[in-house]
Amino acid sequence: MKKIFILVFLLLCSLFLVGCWDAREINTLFIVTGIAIDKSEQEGFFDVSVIGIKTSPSRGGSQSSDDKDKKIVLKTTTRSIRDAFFHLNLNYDRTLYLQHNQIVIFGEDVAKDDLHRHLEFFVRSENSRMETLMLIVEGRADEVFKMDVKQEQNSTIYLFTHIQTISRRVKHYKISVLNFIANLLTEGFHSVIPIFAVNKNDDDDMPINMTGFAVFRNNKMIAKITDLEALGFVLLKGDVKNTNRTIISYDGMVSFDFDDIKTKKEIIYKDNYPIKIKITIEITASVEELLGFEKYSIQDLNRELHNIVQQEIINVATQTFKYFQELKVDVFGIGLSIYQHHPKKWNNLRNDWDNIFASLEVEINPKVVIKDYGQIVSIYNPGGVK
Amino acid sequence: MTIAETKISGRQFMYSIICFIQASAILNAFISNITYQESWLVVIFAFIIFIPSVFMYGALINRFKDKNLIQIIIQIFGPVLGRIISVIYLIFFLSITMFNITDLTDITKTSMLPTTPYIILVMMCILITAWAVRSGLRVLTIYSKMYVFLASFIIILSIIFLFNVIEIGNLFPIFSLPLKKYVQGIHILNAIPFGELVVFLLIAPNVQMNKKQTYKYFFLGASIGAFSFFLTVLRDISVLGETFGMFVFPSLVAFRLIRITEAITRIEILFIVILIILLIFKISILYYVTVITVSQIFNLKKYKNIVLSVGFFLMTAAIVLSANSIQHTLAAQNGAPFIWVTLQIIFPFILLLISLIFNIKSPKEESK
Amino acid sequence: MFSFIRRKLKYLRNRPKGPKDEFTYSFLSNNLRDNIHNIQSIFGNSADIVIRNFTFGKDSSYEGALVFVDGLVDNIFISRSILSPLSDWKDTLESKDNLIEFIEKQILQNPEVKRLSTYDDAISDCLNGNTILFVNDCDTCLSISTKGFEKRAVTEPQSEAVVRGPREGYTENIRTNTSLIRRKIKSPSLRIENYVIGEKSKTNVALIYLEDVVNPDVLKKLRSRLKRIKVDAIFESGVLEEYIEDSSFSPFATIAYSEKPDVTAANILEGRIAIVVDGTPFVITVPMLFIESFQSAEDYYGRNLYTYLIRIVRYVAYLIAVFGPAFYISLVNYHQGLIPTTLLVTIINAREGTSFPIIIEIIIMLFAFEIMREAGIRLPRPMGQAISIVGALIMGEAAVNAGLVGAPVVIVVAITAVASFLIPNQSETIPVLRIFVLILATFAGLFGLVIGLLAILIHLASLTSFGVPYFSGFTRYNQDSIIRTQLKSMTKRPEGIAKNNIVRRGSNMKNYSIKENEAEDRVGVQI
Amino acid sequence: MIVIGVIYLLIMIMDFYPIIKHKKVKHLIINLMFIIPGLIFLFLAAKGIIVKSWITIIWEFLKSLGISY
Repeated sequence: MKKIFILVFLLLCSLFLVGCWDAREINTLFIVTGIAIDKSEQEGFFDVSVIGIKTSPSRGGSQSSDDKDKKIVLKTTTRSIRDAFFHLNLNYDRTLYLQHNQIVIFGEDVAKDDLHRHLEFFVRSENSRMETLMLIVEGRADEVFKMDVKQEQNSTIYLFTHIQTISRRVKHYKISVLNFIANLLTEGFHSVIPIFAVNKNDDDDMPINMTGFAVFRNNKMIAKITDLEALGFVLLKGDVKNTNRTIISYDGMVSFDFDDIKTKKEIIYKDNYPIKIKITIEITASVEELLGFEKYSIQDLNRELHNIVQQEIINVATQTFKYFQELKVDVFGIGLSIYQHHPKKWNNLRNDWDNIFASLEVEINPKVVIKDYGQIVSIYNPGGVK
Repeated sequence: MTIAETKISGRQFMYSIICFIQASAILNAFISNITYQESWLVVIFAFIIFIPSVFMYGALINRFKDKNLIQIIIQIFGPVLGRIISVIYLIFFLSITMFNITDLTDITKTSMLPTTPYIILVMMCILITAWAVRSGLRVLTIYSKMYVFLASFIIILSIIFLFNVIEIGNLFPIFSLPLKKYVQGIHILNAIPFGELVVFLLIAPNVQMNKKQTYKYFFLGASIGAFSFFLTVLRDISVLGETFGMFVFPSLVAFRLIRITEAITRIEILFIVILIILLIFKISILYYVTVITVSQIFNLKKYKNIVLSVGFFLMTAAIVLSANSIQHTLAAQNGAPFIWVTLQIIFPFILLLISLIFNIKSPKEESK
Repeated sequence: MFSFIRRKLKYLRNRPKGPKDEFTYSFLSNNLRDNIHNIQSIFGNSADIVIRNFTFGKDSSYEGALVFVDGLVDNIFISRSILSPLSDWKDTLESKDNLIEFIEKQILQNPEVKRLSTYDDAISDCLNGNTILFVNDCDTCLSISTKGFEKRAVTEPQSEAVVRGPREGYTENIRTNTSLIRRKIKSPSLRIENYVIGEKSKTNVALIYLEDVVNPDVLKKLRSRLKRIKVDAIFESGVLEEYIEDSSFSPFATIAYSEKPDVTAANILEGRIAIVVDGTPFVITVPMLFIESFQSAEDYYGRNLYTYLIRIVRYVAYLIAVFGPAFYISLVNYHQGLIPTTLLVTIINAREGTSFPIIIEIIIMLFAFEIMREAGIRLPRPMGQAISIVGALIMGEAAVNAGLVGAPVVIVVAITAVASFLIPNQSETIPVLRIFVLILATFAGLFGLVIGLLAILIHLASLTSFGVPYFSGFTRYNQDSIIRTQLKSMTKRPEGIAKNNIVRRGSNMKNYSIKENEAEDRVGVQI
Repeated sequence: MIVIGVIYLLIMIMDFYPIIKHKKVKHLIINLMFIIPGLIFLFLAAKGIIVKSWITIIWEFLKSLGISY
């Protein structure tokens, strides 16, 4: 038995001599929660700004309440991301800790020329995380850090929780670095990233609002789509938990809640050359607001609303699809589904897929089921006329 | 003259086989950048092709009941030629152990301790495994059942946690790559996780099981291990999709994507720690087998005293011989299949043929 | 090489000589005077040895003497059952040689009388509480058992409080302890072997086991180890434990101890051997398994499902107690990613004020806690309780305010301390393991912790308690290890412990509720 | 690096003591057979020279013979 314990003892003393490499005292860390990248004046340089949480010695858990100095922003201008962090570490007393980073924000002009060169660091190096979310901001990205946020500790956490809540309803608002790079790797599939705008007048408490999506061809941003087309995009993409649409028709106004949108895409070939795409959109909708439509009885009201909704969906969807066809950018994964199910066919379509996509004829047939009309059964109108 | 007279039960033998394959489930980086999304298909084909050799191993164990691989070689090829072949096998076992040690240190370096120097991790691993090997086979395989439950719990739990990120579409397209890639994929799989079961030919004499049980336990162990390997690869592909081929350790990235509530994120270290325990178990078995071959070649009575010196050689060689991880995976993809498969499957098959033709049996067989 | 030889020579030079034999004379003489004289010279007329000469028989023709140790014997019993019958025996016998036999058979009314012929037996019996009767010109004497020293009454055990279940605990007297066990197991096959250990102390040690269930080679090992003990005195079963256990260098105790007869009785029924040492209320049972320390007597008396929960809580508490501080250090120093962001910020805030690195803080708190615990035990009962609670609260609060220690550290150490109370008989091993794993975790984070875990597991696997493997995973005794299956279906004794009849009797009891329903279905009676 | 090697050798002493005590020469030779190349590798590692691993050498040889993917 003696021998075993000499072995254990030596195992221990060998560790003593060795010292600890990776130990980082916790109060020497600067917790980074957001990174913003913008184009700087000098050619080929980028100014990278980093925001982190300011910690203050406090007895027990009570937080010091004044939010003015709750955030710390560090700025540098360098050629590459890794140099930026090296530079920051050099000039700041605490070492930057990237594991808790939540968001990477890109300025519009950076997104316009090349996004991929900035993402390489987040995927390759060990101490940064690849599932941080991505955002595009109109104008310069570091304005986001200037917003003073009442509720959260700093603006990036505000943004992060904001995206988390809206992405619970519509999946496509949330796109991480890894998703973006995965899309880059798939041929003929381009990604779409939500775009935000910082609210200039700082009297109301909504410092930032979402203005739609930025459309990318591989790693270059080529266009922006507004909120209206965003609904069309979401309808075509499918797999959405809940979104809404208000339609004003000749008889009155009705606003629908689309609860569960599923789209099926079917490509019609002619001697294995895709010419037409049939998109069926299954939606379970529910009426949330109903004004007017006095002259309809209960029975044919249902039919009328069905027509209105289906018509609206066809218009919006075809309009968005046409818009993307002009841009020659397939964001709906049609090429991907061909590649996945008929790899042979995809081989000869591969090189000029963008033109084929642009020349596709589209036919949308929505299947809308209006589930519930809310708690009111009849149509009432303010005049009290039955 | 079996060295270790400790007998372990058949079930523990099966559990250590399962554990052995599950431990190498994390190293699926070899086939990832050859057969990108179809690696899960390759795993199925590789196992189907591996089944006959499982029964070949079973037959070899049953023919030479209480003789391990090295003794069989010496008995068939005579002391001089037998010893030369056993030295080749010794080099083969040494390189497998070094292979796995470099993998273990790579994982710990990437996921947990990026700046600790290489030699510390290797030494800690060697010391623990040396202690386990010195205390005998029973201590080595006693926890195999616990490790198996731990590993399968991890696989199932990670699939549940990753449910919202899994895309079934990522598993397609099927059969879109040239045939050559599939053959290479199957060849590699038969060398790395499955072929390494040849190691159990040396442990088999210390296991109490009759003829029928050998086949049953060996096949059951191999199939459950292969199934969990298949599940891991399936999970990684469906989560990572196109980027499956990009990473050195795809499972590590898959674990990173787990995001349940706001608090339970970035918990990939808890999963990795358990896989590290499995890898240490695998290395301790390989280490035990290397020490047994050394003591068999020089027919020593007790193998306890050479454990640490073999460990010293392993430690320093593991550091020197392994360059960076890319060169390491390249060597595994192209070099290993040719060399190892011959030693793992083809050579034992020749042994079986010779022993059938010349009707050589282990002496105890005739006396019974 | 040379150190080896030198040690050999040193050993040869001062090898201890054989034990000094104390008694010079061996056989009794038939002259009373000489016997009394020799007894006095042996005992060196120490104060508590009483020698009472008296005469008896027809016109006091015979002469006798009683020798006993005052305090060990019951004086009233002696006078009533020895002196008075002798004094009112008036007639005489023809010949002297069968006088002793006549006295033994006819006159004395004590239950247990033995005839002795050598000084050694006489002396040892006398010291054990018997009185020795010498009669003139007879060369044998009578040893009459008249034990009557003060004994502690059977009270509730201090160390193992229990909510439901028998409350009687062992006392210091070996006979009451064996009687307590005998009352629990009334089967004739319960064997009690007596050994006398210790050159000077001559303590009685009793082995208790069930003949048809005990594991013979464990018994053989135990007997040989007990015989080999050459020591001056054995005052406590812990001392005996040290001599007979397999590996005294390992932190794990491979021999279980208990103060409650029902626990020892249950162990004996499972095929173990109980060792009762005279003079201590702690009875040790051999061989012990690692899982035993997680079972408490109450598990079998409470509700079945509740014990599932309690068992799991105990295992988790053990893990927290051993790996708690190490896991905290590896989290805070190495893998900050694991901690959620908001919690990380509060921890940093709490640690802003403190200056020591975390490992120093944890060691300070651990030692502070150990000091308080020891103080709590050493002080007299009422004060001890108050001190330890007040100490813990004030110390923790003050340390945090003074900025000596961060708040999370105090919480972590407090939880680990309380968790280690949950498993009483592992409370010696937990501090040792905790320090071992703590050191490893400070130097290599979670990897070091895993290495520590594996080291403990390997050590546990190679430990054996009297040949029975100490810990072989939870699989060996699946009926009673992690969870306790229903008592009715607990048919098998733990393997490796019991000899052959693994199956306990009464294994065909099905759940009564099922049985009754079946009865009703057959008869078709609607309730 | 060298320090670690020395520490390991320290642990090895425990292994050597029974060999010297029972004068098992064969064990001694085998142990030395493994330690000496180990020491060579240790000095190589200290200098930071990475030797091409055994598998890659054979792989290149096989590649020259044309058996490779």
